[in-house]
Amino acid sequence: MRELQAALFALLALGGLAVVLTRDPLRQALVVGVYGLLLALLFFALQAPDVALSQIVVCTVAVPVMILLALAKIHGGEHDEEDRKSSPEGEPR
Amino acid sequence: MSALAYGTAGWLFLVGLYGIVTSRNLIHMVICLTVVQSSTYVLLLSIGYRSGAAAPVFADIPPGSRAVDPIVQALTLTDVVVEATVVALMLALAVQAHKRFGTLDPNELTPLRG
Amino acid sequence: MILPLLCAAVLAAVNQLAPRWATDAMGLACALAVLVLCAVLAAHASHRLVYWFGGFHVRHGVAVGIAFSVDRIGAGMATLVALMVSAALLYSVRYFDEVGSLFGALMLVFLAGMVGFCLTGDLFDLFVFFEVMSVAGYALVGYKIEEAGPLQGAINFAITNSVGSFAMLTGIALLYGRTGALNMAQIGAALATHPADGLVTVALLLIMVGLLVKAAIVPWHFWLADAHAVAPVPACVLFSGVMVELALYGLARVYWSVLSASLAAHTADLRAVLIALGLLTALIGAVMCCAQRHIKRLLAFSTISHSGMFLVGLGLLTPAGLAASGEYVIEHAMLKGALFMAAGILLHRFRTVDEHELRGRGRGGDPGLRVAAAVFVLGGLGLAALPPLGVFFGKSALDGALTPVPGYGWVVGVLVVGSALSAGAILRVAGRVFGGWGERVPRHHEVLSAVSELPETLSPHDRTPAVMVAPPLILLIGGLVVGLFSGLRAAIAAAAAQMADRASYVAAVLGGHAHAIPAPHTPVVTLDFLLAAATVLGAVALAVWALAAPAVWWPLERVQGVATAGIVVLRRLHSGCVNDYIAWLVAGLAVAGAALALA
Amino acid sequence: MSERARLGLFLGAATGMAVLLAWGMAGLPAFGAFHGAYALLIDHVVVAQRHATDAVTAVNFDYRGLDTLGEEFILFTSVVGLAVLLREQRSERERPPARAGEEHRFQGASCALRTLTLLLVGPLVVLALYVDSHGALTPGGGFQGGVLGAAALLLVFLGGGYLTMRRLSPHRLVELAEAGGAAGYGLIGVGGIVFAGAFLKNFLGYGTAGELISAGTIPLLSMAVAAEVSGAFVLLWSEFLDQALIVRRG
Repeated sequence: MRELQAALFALLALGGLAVVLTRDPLRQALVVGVYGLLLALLFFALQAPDVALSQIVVCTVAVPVMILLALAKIHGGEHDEEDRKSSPEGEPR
Repeated sequence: MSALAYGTAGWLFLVGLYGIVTSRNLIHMVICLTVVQSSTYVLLLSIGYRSGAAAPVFADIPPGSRAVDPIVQALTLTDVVVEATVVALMLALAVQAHKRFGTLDPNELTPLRG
Repeated sequence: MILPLLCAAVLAAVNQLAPRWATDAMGLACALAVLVLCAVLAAHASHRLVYWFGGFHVRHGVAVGIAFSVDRIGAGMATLVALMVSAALLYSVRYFDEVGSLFGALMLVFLAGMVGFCLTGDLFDLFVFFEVMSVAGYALVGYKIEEAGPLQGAINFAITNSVGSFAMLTGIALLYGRTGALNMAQIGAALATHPADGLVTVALLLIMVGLLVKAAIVPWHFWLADAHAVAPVPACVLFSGVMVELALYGLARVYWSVLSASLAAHTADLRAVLIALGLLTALIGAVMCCAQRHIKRLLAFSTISHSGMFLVGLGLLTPAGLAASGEYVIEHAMLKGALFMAAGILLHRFRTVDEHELRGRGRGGDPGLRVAAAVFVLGGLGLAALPPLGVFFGKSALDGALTPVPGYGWVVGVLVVGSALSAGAILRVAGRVFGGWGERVPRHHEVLSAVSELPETLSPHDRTPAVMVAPPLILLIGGLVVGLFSGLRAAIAAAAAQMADRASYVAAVLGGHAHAIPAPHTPVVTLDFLLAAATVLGAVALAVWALAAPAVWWPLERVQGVATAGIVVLRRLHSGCVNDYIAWLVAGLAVAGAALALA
Repeated sequence: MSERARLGLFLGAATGMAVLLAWGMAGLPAFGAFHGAYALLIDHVVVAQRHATDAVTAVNFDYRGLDTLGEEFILFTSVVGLAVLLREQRSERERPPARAGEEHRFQGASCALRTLTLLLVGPLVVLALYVDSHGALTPGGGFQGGVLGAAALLLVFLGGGYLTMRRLSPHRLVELAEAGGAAGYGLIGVGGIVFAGAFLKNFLGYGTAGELISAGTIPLLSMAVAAEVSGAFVLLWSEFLDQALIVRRG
């Protein structure tokens, strides 16, 4: 048990670093999902199943979905602008 | 083991702050903020852990037997919800900021200076 | 007896938000109901009231549930909060063209968060209400999504405050790890047996930083100017008038209820750190205040400056200092609220709050503008402590509280300079806008900062609705004369003594007996009048000088050169970039921590 | 501040903060050796007092129910705040919905995949209800179940497209669920005043520990939270989805 916990703590420390150092938000959304899973595993190892469950639903479902949607909006907006520039009528698509 | 557990919490706090300070993208910054917040979960749950104890669910174990601290778990649950809301609000702000400024780089947001 | 009622009211306020058709009238009714209940509560709180949610009482000295433990200062703050929210809601009825009931909903949640923060006796619950307040605040600042400024202001606000609140939560976790308790009285009782060690010091530091970020104390103040400059006026009234002060209240609560006994040996060090922070804030806020031309941002820096002065009073760590700050907070909240509302009238009429663009345009004769003019002139003088109006009594109580503490007599002088600077800037605005004096400086200027802002209404209005005139007028009069009621002053002094009495707090919450500490009494002395006169004269002189721009003789010119350079550097530091703010936050934390650790 | 200066300032300060944190954390009890009085007390009384077997849920919804009330309102506020922040502006309009629906059905999703996704919705809803209702007994509760329920709707979106999702969850209904859940929590709390003399006091019979309908108001509060949470998350996601559909007019 101790070994498992120690390994998870160490992995988590690395995972946090990985999240921070991933500068591309799209990739980061995925890394943070993995990081959330690691956290949930640690919580199970620390005998906190309630927290682990909500961690899973929040960190691997709710938050990445919001990030991806926000990114979709932002990139979509960029595409629209590009389209508008390219199409002579100025009407998006 | 204590050093590793509490140290991880402190490390995550500082690493998240490092990410925020060096961030060039608001969405990246928001995610780094969740790393800072996750340090509080790790700290709370590490404090409440008791060696060899079971989860505080007395359906599986007899009442009154050795269990880890349920209070910190309840606090962490509250904290997790706070994370979700803060992320939602900040992402909304980031989306709007992108609409107005055309950039997500906090260094290029200029209207408020001095 | 009263408390369930209060809770029901807070809840009713919150329940009514739930359906979207919560209208302005309902919102206002809720706020007023909370106001009445809080006032009743404050009147009855001469004995500490403890209310256990869920009906859980203490078992074997361990608090099982969450308690609200209400004393006079807490209830008084809650009353002030409800008063300001009511005024702001009334004001906002006609303020927005696009009226959204969502705005009212956010304001009421904000109210509920602040009232809960005032009354709670549980450390984690304090954090929860702190977050409720913050989350409502982020949305309120970003309310005007059409423009760039509010978004940036809201982002800076949200990120800085979130980091602060996580620091606070870490501190709470440390205390829980030590004591295994979350009830403040219980933690206090558990800590009282040992002198403070590293854990307690660091926990204090983290909680303090979390709260001081919200209280806009240098170097954690950057977000406030950004957020205030761009938030809708009714929200500004609340942020400046009560939210900042509430954070300081939280610090006082945590110190007096939890940590005072275990930190007894370190009182002098903590006092030095807090007063140093407060003075730095008072001065930097005042200087930056003079360097603004955007009126709302100017008022925001004035708030920062005053927040520093409150911290000085609080940082004395004596009941007298606490009482002085409490009195000062009430007077300041009303005056500052009135000033922001007057700025809102200008924005509503002329679609700008740029001091130089507005030059002379406020000279019209209709009631709205006349009230705005009165608010700026009298509000400026009131903030400069014109005896016996405005913050005079709070200020004199602060002077009185400083005298008995050895080594801090000189602080009074710094406070005079700070008040004179920021009040002078307000009077300068009054002179320029309503008098048409002074010259008009082009938009890009070395010293003055320009922040662009779009109006909150679609088109300029040629008259001001009565509901926008009445609240600032009421607050102005209230703020000017409230200090005159000696009964109130005595009540605040008694309340401060009550709050500072940790033993009786523990006794009330956990059961047991303790006797009360007598209330401090600080009479007004001649020196106070002299100091106040100096402040007022300084402020007026500064305003006149700024408006008349006389030919300066050479020593002054040199001083001016140095001052200009200093201001330019200061302004550079206020970069609007949240990365910088976080770097400063950590730096401030490390320096304050080092000061506490090494002392 | 230049980036270099900022980084220097931060790294210096962070070192200091690390030292301080280490100093503070050194005072904590060793990992695994914690014995907080509060926790021990709860562990001992929870089954006897509340007939609930999951101590965490009991703490959340009963002993420290006020925190959860605050938490619900944080979530509620963020939904309101998001609606404020992402409201449609004068310069924007939504695309004609028919086209939007077409576009936002994932082009790559094959018919089989789509069917499979939709098949998953049923079990997920059941699972969500299970987690909601067993909060007092086993790990899980209103919050986890609420998010699962919202996730089921998200699957509908993936499989059937945005319009289907909108049709399934009319905005007003979801809002009602969200607000009703939040208000319901408060009302149950008021019920505590009326029936038992204290706000949020558990006023129902506790039943037998381990049975589904036990632990008094805890399951009710849990369901209220579930309604609020799933409503809130559906609203949060659909606000962002709406955003993805809004285009700026030149």
